[in-house]
Amino acid sequence: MDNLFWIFISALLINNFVLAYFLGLCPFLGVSGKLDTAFRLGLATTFVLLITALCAWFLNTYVLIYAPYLDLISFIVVIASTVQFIEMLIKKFSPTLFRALGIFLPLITTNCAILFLAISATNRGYGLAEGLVFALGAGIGFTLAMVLLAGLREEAELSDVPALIKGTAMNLIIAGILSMAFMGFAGLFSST
Amino acid sequence: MNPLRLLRRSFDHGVHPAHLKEQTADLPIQRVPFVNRYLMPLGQHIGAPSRAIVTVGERVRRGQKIADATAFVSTTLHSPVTGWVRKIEGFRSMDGSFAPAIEIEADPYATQQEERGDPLPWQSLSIEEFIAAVQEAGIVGMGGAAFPCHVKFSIPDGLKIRYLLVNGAECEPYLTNDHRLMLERPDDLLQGAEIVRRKIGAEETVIGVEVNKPDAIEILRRHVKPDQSVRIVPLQVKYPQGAEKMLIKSIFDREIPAGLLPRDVEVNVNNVGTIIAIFDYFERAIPLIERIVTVAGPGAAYPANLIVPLGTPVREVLRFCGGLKEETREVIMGGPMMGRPIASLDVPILKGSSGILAFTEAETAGRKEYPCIKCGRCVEACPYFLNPSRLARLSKARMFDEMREYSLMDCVECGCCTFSCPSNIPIVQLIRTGKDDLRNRKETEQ
Amino acid sequence: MDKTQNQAYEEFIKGIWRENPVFVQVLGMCPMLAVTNSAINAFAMGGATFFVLVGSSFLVASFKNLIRKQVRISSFIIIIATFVTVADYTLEALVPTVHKELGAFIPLIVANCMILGRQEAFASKNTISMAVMDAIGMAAGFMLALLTLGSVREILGNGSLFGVDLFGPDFEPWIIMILPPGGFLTLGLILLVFNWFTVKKAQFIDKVAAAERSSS
Amino acid sequence: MTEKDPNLLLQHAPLLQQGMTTPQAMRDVLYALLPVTLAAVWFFGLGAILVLLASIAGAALTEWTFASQEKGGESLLDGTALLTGLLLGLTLPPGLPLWMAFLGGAVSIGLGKVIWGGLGHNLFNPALVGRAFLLATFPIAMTTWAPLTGADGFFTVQPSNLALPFMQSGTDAVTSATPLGLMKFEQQSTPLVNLIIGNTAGSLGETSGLLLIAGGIYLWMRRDLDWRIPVSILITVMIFSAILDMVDSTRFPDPLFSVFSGGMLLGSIYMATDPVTSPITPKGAWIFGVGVGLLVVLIRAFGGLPEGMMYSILLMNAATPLIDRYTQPRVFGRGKALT
Amino acid sequence: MTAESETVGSAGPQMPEIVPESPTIRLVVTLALAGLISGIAIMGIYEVTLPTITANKARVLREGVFKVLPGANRLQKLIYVDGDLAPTADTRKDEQPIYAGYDMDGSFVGYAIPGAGPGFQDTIGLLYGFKPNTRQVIGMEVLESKETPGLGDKIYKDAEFVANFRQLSIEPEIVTVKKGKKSAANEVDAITGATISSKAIVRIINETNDIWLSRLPEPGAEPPLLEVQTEAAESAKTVD
Repeated sequence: MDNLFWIFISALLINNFVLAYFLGLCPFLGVSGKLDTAFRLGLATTFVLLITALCAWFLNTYVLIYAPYLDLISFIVVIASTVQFIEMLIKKFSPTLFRALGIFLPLITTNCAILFLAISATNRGYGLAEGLVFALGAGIGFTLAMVLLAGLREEAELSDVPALIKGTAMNLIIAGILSMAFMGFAGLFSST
Repeated sequence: MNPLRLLRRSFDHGVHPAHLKEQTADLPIQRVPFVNRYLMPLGQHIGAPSRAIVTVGERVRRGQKIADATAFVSTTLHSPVTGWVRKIEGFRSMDGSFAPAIEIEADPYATQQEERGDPLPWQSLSIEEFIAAVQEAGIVGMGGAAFPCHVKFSIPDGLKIRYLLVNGAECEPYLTNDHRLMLERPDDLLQGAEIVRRKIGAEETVIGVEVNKPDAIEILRRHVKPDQSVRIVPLQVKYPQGAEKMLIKSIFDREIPAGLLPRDVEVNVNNVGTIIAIFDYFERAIPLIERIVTVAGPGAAYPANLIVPLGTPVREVLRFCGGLKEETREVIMGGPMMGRPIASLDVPILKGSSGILAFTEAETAGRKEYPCIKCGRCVEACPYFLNPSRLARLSKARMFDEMREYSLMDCVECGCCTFSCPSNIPIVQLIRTGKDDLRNRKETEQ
Repeated sequence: MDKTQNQAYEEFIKGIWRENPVFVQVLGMCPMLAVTNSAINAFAMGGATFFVLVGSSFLVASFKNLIRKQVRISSFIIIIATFVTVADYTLEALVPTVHKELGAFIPLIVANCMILGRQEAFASKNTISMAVMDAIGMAAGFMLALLTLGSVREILGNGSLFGVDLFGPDFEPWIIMILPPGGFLTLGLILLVFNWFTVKKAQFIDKVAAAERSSS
Repeated sequence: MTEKDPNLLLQHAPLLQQGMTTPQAMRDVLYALLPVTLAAVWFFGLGAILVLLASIAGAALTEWTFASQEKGGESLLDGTALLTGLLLGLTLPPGLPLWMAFLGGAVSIGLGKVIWGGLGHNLFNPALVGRAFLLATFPIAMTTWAPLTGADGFFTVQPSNLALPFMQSGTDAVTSATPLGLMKFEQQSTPLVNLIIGNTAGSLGETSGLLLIAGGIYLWMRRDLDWRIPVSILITVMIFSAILDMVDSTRFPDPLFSVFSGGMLLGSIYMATDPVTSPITPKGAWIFGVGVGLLVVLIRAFGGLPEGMMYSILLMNAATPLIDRYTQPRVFGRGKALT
Repeated sequence: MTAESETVGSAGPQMPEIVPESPTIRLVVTLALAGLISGIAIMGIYEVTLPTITANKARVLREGVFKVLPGANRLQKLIYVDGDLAPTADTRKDEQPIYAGYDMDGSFVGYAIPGAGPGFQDTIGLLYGFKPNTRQVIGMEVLESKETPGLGDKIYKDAEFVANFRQLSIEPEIVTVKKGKKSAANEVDAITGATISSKAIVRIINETNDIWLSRLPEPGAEPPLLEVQTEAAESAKTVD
């Protein structure tokens, strides 16, 4: 139980996917810095991460023990098609939810955070529960970072940021300072 | 109702500028002498401008109607003097633009005695006749907004007015014209209020006065007659206590929903000066041809409270009371918080001109503007609970659409934010820019 | 023939500076930041990416007529993933220590949008030689960015370059440089410098043009 | 009476203004910090002055180099760079090499202020950005605490202060542990009296609780300070420390210790209240304060570091745009207005 | 990411307007072909590199085990099944193995036990040698950690700290004390400034002991070295 808790905290704060592992930066830098978009993207990513954890566990347990060399390809294919399938389901049964989250789904399946989760869950030998908790922590952490960054970016829009630094450079530096602030979480709950 | 409110009698937020009323509070109202030239702009009220009904060269009597209303939200004009119509053309107005006005040359030999007529039989007038009479008298809100008064009295079916609220807050610093009226004509004020209350069918008259005018409160209380249903309510001294929504919040603890009017919470609000004008018309048959103006400010040689015929050039008013001091840099028409600067001393006194304030270097020296440090003083000052800091920054970034999300249009430009800003940011002007942009865009879209 | 050569040179050179995938197009940020805490790691990542990009571009350009439009993305991904797996195993066999440092980020080359982007935007529409030149240029540009970042971070963060000690034992390393915030901050500042160069260059060109105009 | 019309200005109303200006508010903070600064020199000797000067120099020089030139050299005059440098200096350990203090000052202004567009535009507290950078960059130097010098050691300068630029401090200095360090790693408490007076090891300006509070009261009386923020931080910290202390009093310190130890007072009175980086709405200020309080207890009690004030404030700085957005007051006459 | 994801996204809506010359069947065939070729390529490289990779891993493992078990130069993998610690060559992952080290003569030196747990930054993975007859830890090697460079990374870079684990009694349990305060056989001098990382190492060893000590057979009853099992066959896969 302790272990699950730490996996969660670690993925959420200490080793935040965006701020410590640089994962999912493309959506951060590329997709608009609007708060609302960032939040929905975060939720959709959390959702896909959970599916990824399930898929990865399934593949690791039943398929890859026979063909470990196919891990990369099978992760990509299985995750992409599962998400596609779920996207269709959502579209059919809840158009509202689809409008809110669905448009992000195809964007996310090729996100490096997804692949990273599958690979590191495999490397660390996580079971199903651990994988899901890992995905949940990573997803919420991703959402947290995205929402904080989007809020900061929106605010920075109103600032006199020098023209030379406006844009990606500024966004990276904001992320850098936030990443510095997240260093305060290092060692959290590891001594208990 | 919040029990604390009974003690405070105030609204939330707002600012506490120095009153600065000492200059004129004790000076009785004096009449300025007649001069030889008067200018009556046709659009000195909110709504459609009036239409001149006199011709150039025509002789007019003091109090004679010279322009007619052109719409329901519009009103009439009356000649402030006996004399001749000399011109009807564009004149430079306060903000420097040209607007049509009637120029009247006073007859130097006329007595200029106002023709006090018999009281109108207001008791027998129907509400419609009453409203028509108010429009005929050209009466507008005298507090500064100059909104045609009869419009306020036209209550749509289904709405009922319970309270007539007389606004004697006079929260703008320097101004004392309402204060003097309350002191000098308490009976007329109470009688005028009684006329309006009866006609619009309100149950009670409530007169709100800030507690920095204890003599006015005292005198009004003493003069209330037993048959008058009047309550005098002392109010906390705070700006903008005199804004009608704030006043209603202070006295009745009711917030008027955005976009609605006082009548929607069963209240009708009128300024002290307006009530006096109504009294003058119904009891003495004098239409709106003059008003009380406070001349004050550090640049005024001899501050005064004056009865000024409408249309008198500011220059003449100032000349009467000793003119401007050498160091005067700016003249404001209205109060120091919301009044408007005038570009020339030739502009006339209008129906809405409550004061002429002269300011010197000390008040107008361009203050160094610092970046907004988001200290939040404006947020705590804004009586409408807006976020002026953010609105100003959005305006600077020309993000006008985002300004709308922050309820830009709810701003009444009371100036509390600019007053409280330690960084000297002209927040109100920035907000006005945003409003103008959105309005213009709406117009071009249509 | 000369013209083709010129064009090939153009395709090559644009990736290094004018359309640099990192500094200009801001692609492939994840490996860019995650593995550049030392120049060696940056080099290894750059090499692996080079291999994958050039290999995939070659294959895609070779088979561009066979690949149907509707399934092109899937086919590209399969091709890229194959090269990535090859690179992954090769690195693991040859330089296990580096492979361990890079960890999961080698497989993540699949998710590097720069690679897929080149297939979609260029390789699938051009001849084999052009596609390869373009890929080499882009990969070189990517490598250049990785090495710049990796060198700066290693020099300041560890006092060394490619593991060679530069300043002696008394040097106080700037540890933040090899931590995640250092990655963000350094890349941000490098982009700032890059912008500054671009602006200065534009100003210079304007000045020269103006001078020419006034002299003529 | 002037017959000649004055050349009238058309400056917009309101022409009246309350008295306070932004540079004045900044100066007030400097005055409030003066006793604390003197105490730092008293406790840690001449070296303290050097460290403070180095960090102020770094800040001022950077401001002058980058920000001032565009804006006509004036931005140095508003005193904010000086304040940032001083605040950063007060959070540094006494024995820090001067070049690091200088670098910290430069980073404070460079990363914390200039790139955002100068005063009023930054979203993180500049002094804390500088400190976070230093702590992440030189973790050992930043957590090596020189002991108090005492009354007769006024002219002491720590040898580590004088390390050459880019070089380590070399000699093994005499060190002592901060009250928080003692608590966290050795479960040793420090008498409250010492914490209030300030004769404990720690960063230059954080030791004397009494003087810090006195400066805070001065600022509050001058209306330069949003009192809600320090009050909510300290109350939150007291409540949560009390709860933890009840659970396990050997591991978790009592509430008063929590309030008077480490950078709690310096941070909550002088850094968290930085108007630029804290919420503008009153409700937001409460949320901000409670957030800082919760985070600091979380980091101190369960994190890897003995102190978490800096990180808590930076994290809440990051959340400030969100807090502001969701605590916009209800506009007059909107929402539940129809009652 | 945006560029290609948009195209991925638009691939969906484009599906209905199928171009006549490429019916679905051909698409599937194309994809299947691509998959087949790629599968073959991947399998090929896997087969080619597998021996080297396996050997690398085995070498790393051997070096680690021999480092934490001074004197040992042979090892065999043990797993715990059905209440019994038995040698195995199986590479399955379900059960965490430990390693028994033997000297040249084939006599037992000690166990090398892998452990892992949260450190200051991320999971720390380590291997420590345990000598059952003296109830002592006789060596410790950090295999994986992301501890702060210059500070937390002293858990493997600081020789003094590592030396703590050469002769460390585990009774009643290992405890960390402030640097220089070590006075008992079960105490470890913490690293100044990296207390959390030092404590993490000790805690991981203690926790791993809790799991394994009860599973180990009585001293003297250790499983003998089975000659059939060559070291090369030791796949180190499980040490990841």
